[in-house]
Amino acid sequence: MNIKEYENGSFLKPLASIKYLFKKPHTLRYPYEEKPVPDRFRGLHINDVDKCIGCGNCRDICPCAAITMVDPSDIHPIDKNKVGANPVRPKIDYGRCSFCALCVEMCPTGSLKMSKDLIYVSPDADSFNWVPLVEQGREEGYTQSDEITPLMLEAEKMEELEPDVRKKTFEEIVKGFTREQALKEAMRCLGCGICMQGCPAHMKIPEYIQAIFDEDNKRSVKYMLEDNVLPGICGRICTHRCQDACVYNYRGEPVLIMWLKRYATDQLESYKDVEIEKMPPTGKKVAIIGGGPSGLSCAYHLTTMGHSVTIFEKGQRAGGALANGIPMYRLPIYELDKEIKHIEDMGVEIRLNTEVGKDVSFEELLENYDAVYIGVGLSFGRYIKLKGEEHPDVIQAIKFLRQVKVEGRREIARRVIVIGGGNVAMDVARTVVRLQQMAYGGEGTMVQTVSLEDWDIMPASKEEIDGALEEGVIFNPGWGPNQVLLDENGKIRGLEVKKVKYVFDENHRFNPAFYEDQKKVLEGDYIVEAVGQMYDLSFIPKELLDKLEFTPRRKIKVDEYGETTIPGVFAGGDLVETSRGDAISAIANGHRAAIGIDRYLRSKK
Amino acid sequence: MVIDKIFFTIITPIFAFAVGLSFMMIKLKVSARIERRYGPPIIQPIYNILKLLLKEENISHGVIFSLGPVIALAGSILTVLFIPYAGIKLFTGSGDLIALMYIMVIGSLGMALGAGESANPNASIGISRALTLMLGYDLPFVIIIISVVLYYHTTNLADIVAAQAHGHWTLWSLPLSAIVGFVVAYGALGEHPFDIITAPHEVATGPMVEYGGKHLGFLVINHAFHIYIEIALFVDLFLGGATNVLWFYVKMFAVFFIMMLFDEVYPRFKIDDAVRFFWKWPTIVALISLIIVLVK
Amino acid sequence: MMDLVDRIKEIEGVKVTVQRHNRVFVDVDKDKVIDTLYYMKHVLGITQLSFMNVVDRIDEGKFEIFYVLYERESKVNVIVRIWIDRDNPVIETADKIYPPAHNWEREIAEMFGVKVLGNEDAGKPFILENWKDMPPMRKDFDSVKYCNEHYVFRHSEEENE
Amino acid sequence: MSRTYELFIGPNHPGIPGNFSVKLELEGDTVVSAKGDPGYLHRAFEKSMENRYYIQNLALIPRICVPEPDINEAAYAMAVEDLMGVEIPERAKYLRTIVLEMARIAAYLFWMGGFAATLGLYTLSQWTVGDRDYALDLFAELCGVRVYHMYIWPGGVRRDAPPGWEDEVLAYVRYLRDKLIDYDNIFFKNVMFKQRTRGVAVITKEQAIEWCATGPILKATGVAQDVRKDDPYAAYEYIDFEIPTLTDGDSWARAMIRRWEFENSLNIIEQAIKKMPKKGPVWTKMPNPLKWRVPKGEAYAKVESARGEHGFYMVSDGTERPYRVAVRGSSHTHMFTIAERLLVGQRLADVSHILVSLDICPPEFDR
Amino acid sequence: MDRLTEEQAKTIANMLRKRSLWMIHYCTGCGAIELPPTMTSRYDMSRFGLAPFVTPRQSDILLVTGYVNIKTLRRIITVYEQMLDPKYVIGFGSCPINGGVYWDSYSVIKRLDRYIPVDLYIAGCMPRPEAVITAFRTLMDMIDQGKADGYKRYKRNLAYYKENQRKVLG
Repeated sequence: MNIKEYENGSFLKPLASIKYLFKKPHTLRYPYEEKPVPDRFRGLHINDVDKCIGCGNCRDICPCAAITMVDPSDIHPIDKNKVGANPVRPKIDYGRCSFCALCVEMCPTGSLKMSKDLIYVSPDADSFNWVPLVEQGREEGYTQSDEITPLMLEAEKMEELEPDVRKKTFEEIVKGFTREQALKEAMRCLGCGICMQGCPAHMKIPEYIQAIFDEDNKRSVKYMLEDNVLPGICGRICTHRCQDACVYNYRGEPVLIMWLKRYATDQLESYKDVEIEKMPPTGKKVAIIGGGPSGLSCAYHLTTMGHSVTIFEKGQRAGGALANGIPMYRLPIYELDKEIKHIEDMGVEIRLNTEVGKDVSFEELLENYDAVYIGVGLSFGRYIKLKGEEHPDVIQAIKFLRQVKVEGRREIARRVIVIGGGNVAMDVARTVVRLQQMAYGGEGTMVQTVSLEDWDIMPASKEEIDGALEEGVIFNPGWGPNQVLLDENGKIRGLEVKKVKYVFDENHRFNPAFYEDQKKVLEGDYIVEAVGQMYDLSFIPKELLDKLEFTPRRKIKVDEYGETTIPGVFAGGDLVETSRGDAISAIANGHRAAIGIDRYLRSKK
Repeated sequence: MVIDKIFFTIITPIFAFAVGLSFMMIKLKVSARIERRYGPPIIQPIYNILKLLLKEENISHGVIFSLGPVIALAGSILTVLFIPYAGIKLFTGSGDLIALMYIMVIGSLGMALGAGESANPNASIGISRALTLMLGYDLPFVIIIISVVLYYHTTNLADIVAAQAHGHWTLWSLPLSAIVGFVVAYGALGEHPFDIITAPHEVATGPMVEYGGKHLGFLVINHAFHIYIEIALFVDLFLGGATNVLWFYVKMFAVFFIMMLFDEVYPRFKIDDAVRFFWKWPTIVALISLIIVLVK
Repeated sequence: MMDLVDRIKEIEGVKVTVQRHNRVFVDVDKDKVIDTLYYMKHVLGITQLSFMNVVDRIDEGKFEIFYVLYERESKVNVIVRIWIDRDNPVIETADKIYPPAHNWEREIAEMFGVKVLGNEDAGKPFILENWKDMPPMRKDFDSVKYCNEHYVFRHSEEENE
Repeated sequence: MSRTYELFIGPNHPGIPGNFSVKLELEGDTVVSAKGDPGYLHRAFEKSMENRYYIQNLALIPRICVPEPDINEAAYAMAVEDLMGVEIPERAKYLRTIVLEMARIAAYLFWMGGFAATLGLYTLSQWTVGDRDYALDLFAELCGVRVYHMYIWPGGVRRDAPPGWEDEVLAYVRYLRDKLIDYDNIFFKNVMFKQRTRGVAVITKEQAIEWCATGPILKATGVAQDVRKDDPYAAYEYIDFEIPTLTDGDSWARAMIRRWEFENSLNIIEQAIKKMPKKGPVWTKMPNPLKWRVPKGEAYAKVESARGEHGFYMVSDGTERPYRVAVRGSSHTHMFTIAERLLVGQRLADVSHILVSLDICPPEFDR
Repeated sequence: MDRLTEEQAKTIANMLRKRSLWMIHYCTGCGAIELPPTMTSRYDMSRFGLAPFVTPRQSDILLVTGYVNIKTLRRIITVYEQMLDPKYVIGFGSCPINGGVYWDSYSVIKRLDRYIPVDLYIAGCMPRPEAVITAFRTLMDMIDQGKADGYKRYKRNLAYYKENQRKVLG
């Protein structure tokens, strides 16, 4: 710019502007002319309420407190029973909204968007507050982007032992989070609490993750212990339905809640410093049969409620399947000891090597105690009634695992077939891999599994299947065992299997059918059956057993609080319908039963 | 003859108002175009005036305050009657040009009275500016009136118009005076750069600051008369008046159109700059013109 | 730039922290701040006071007052900080050294209730009008509570005209 | 024998830039004393910010200064980045530069309109404010909103530019260059403009330094101080531009500096678009907004606004919410230190254009 | 002339009023930033007979552009009371409805309609010029139908408004 030109004003130059008198104005004659609204326009909201899960992240992030979560049923019916969703939807107050679109960025499902429409005038100030719907017919504007999103969609990578290393040892595979990893992972949590719906025990997940983030592990464990007496164990072997419910699943990887739980408990040598509220003693006594997770849970919570509790455990170690079944590489025994120690510290008496029905009778318990809780679990392996099953080299998974974990069995055949596709089958297969590595260095060994279910419906968790595959387990999904083949010496030669037509019939019931003409033979010397377990209630006298009612699926019938049809007798764990066969649901219904027993005892006076 | 007089006394202000209003309308459109927009509907001023007159409430700061716009309007109407147009002469006689100069001040004084009553400093400043500005442009105005009067040897406006018949316009005979006359009329009209009186950014519309509703309506009507007076006087003095209404209108429009263009492109003067301006070039030129007349 | 920092360090009783290449924090005793500012302007030639305000360190029971200065030659922001007692917040005016301080002091006097000696305008209403509560920018003033007491929100079930 | 009287200019007065008031004491129409009366736009931003998450403040900060919101976003983001030690991607730097310069252009267009209007030339206001609208449309295309963009956020920018956006910006720059000739003709080269502003409200170099002026006011007195050069942020260090200076220090010089800066901004935008990497990330990943903790510490971030130095002083105590955010608007000094002194002795007619020539932006000091 | 009933006179008056709405140029808040584009050449609201005016006495519409803090509220009430009947108020954006982004700010009032009657609200922060024009057109329709009667409400419920004003202004 040459400043000289401007120093002397001109009289005539301004008159040049008169040229615009003869030019077309650039006025946009709204509303007769309109200009296109840009694609990213941030206008009034649109919400796909069917997709929305009511997690409330939009409400939490809103800088203007413009969003309230309301039940939209009167204007748009929603599925209120949907798991992993709250039956509420955002209602937006346009007397507050600043159109920053942070709610859109933070929406985990992507249901909330902004429209291109920002024209709303009304003389009624109260009308500026509504639940945005798709039906309102606004055109989509600003949406979230996958590249730039404030949500941390990727989870921390958990460090694990390499397959080649881990398959040679029973050392724990997962190393656990470091402090930095845990803090970063805890940071990811949005605190919406949808995960609590997934957890059978309804643990206070957002709170304990927040405590981890605050680096207050004691507070974190305190929150865990309120609903789950074995947090350290659940931090290792849980089926983590919470993670399946996590809202991050819609757009990325879930928060690794399980590993965070493990991290928090690992930081504490013991739980004795954790502040736990304990109610004054009531003088009531409760007997608990079975020291498995549900029994421990029930006992612990009853103790905190002020009752004195005795656990009768027939084994030499409390913990049930945790102590006997789950392999060391998943759950080290010291971890279990730590938690059981804590339960004992709280005042629970555990009588080991005491089998009800043998060392002490069931009637005695009913007499001496104010309430009895049955949590014996499914301690016997199920047979599939296979031809040749009675051969000594065919073994039940539960027995096999106990032999390895408790009795220290180390000998194993070179070629092993595992029947089953569940988590137990995976445990067996991977245990076998380790034993074979130890015994033979992995030379000429083979582990095969055979399961009715194909890949897509295999009941084992994905992590387990992947772990097994990495360790070299061969899978035969979609085949059903037909008969055990023996060689001339009477040794097992292999297993004849046939192709599965379908596993579930049209009524979605378990009713497998096979192609009888498609058969093959799996070679092997040793067969482990991992096809399910069953319970043993033989300790209950006949006349009482008759009073006990069962459900159609042969589980003990209990009410909401775990009370059976016999007054004062409660049941939980895998014996009841609410169990899903994992530790956490056993812990959960143990807790429920504890509440039920407490109510029962207090009402009895 | 008397009936004629009465008839024209009634019709003249209406004509003047219509002309002023039409100029206001055209100005809205022209300025909008230069500002690169479409502008309001052409009859917007009518809506404005009627709306103002229909305002339900009227706040008054006393009788004088209310009287101000009335006096201003009355003064303007009276002035209109003194200006011959299209061959119609109402109150003409010897010395009417001098009388006219006095009457024209009434409008401003009326405003001054009313605005003074409103006790708003903005209004007082606006009025003092109005009077100062008047002082500014009156000096060259008086000089050119003297030149014209001396040139035509009459103080009768109608005679001056008559003397310019057949294209002997004062514009040709006294071009310097005509130019000064244009500047003075422009300044008196209060368009940019001479809109010092009402300057919204300085004194918040000055004298009108406290006026609203019907009062403001009167002032808007007064503005229409004002436009007519200044331009009609210029046309009569320098462009030879006209023999019919249409021709008179066309001449007025030509003058006004040039004024509109200037209005759009210049910022506003400061009051002392404006007075200095009027007392400098227009006065010098007017004096030269007067000397030329005297020498002739 | 290091030259300037070295010269600041020569001032008695200051603690200098170089945060970035051009942000220097200088902690000064509250009694010495006027002398320090005077020295900075007239000896070191730091002519510009960009900013001045208060941080309410409620946990320590102090007000931190900072003066953001700018040195044009070496392009360094020198931030002088003093800590004064929160219960008896008094500072001395710096407007004789830096004229803009005058009005920043008015603001902090109003928003934090800091007394400014030598500034006759400080303490008169500046931004607020008819304010009767405690100085609003103090940490213990709860804005949300104040709103709930003094204003009515929509959709909170109440009388309508 | 002198009689003085008081006159309030504002808050409801067209001669005042925004909702703000100046109490004038006049003698005749000469100003005897002028006192600013702020607070009409006080919204307690600094208080509200302490109650919100770092990311939630994104909604508040652009509203501190209305005509040019992006400087607040940039300064806030820079303060947070400073505390966290985050480096932003190359492309984001350029995008920030373009957005900041676009905002500057918009602010100057708005200012030109306002300045011309205070001098009584409404035609230029109509033109410039109308032309500014195209800039707002470009912003809407980039980030979805015309005025409060919330585009620059800690770590970079919120979205990459949509395809073809750069070309539209370039076309707009060309359009403005064309229109600038008209602005010059009608206003900057207008004899009346010169008449009204030359020699009015002169600030000498010494005064400007003593009164701690920044931005165009300081440049108009001959001091080449500009945050973009002195403490380069965004991509300014890669861009070649000059700081305009004039030595007159009057209202005219300040106006001409702004006009000059306007042309500079057009050049900077063109350069930035040319030099900007065509692809690449535009954001460094930041933590989950609800648990976003910024390390303990203090930071002072400053940017060059259309009015001068705009700074954010941020104190973090290591939690999710800032402990204290203090905003330095350049208008605070310009109004209460400079304008109050400068208006004394001026004519009433000049008051509003002097205020606008200092570019007083009330929301900046009311906050 | 006496044939013209009061009803018809009102209709004509309303028709004229809606065609000539003068707004007071008082930028009470940040909403004022979207008004200039509406007023000037790009959107040119004078097409509808709207024009900015400088003093309350001359104006018909009061635009409350965004948040209102207590200090401004006092002036808004003064300005509103100075305006001549019939007068209309439009609240711009979120803030006059329920506090907007300043919901937790001690100096910003949350509901404008407690202090002066508001005829129309516009959603948005900021409302686009399109929305502003739509609002003006809506207001015109309301005037036409005689629905924009805020000034009557103010007179009717003066005690209510005065009480609220006194409470907050002290």
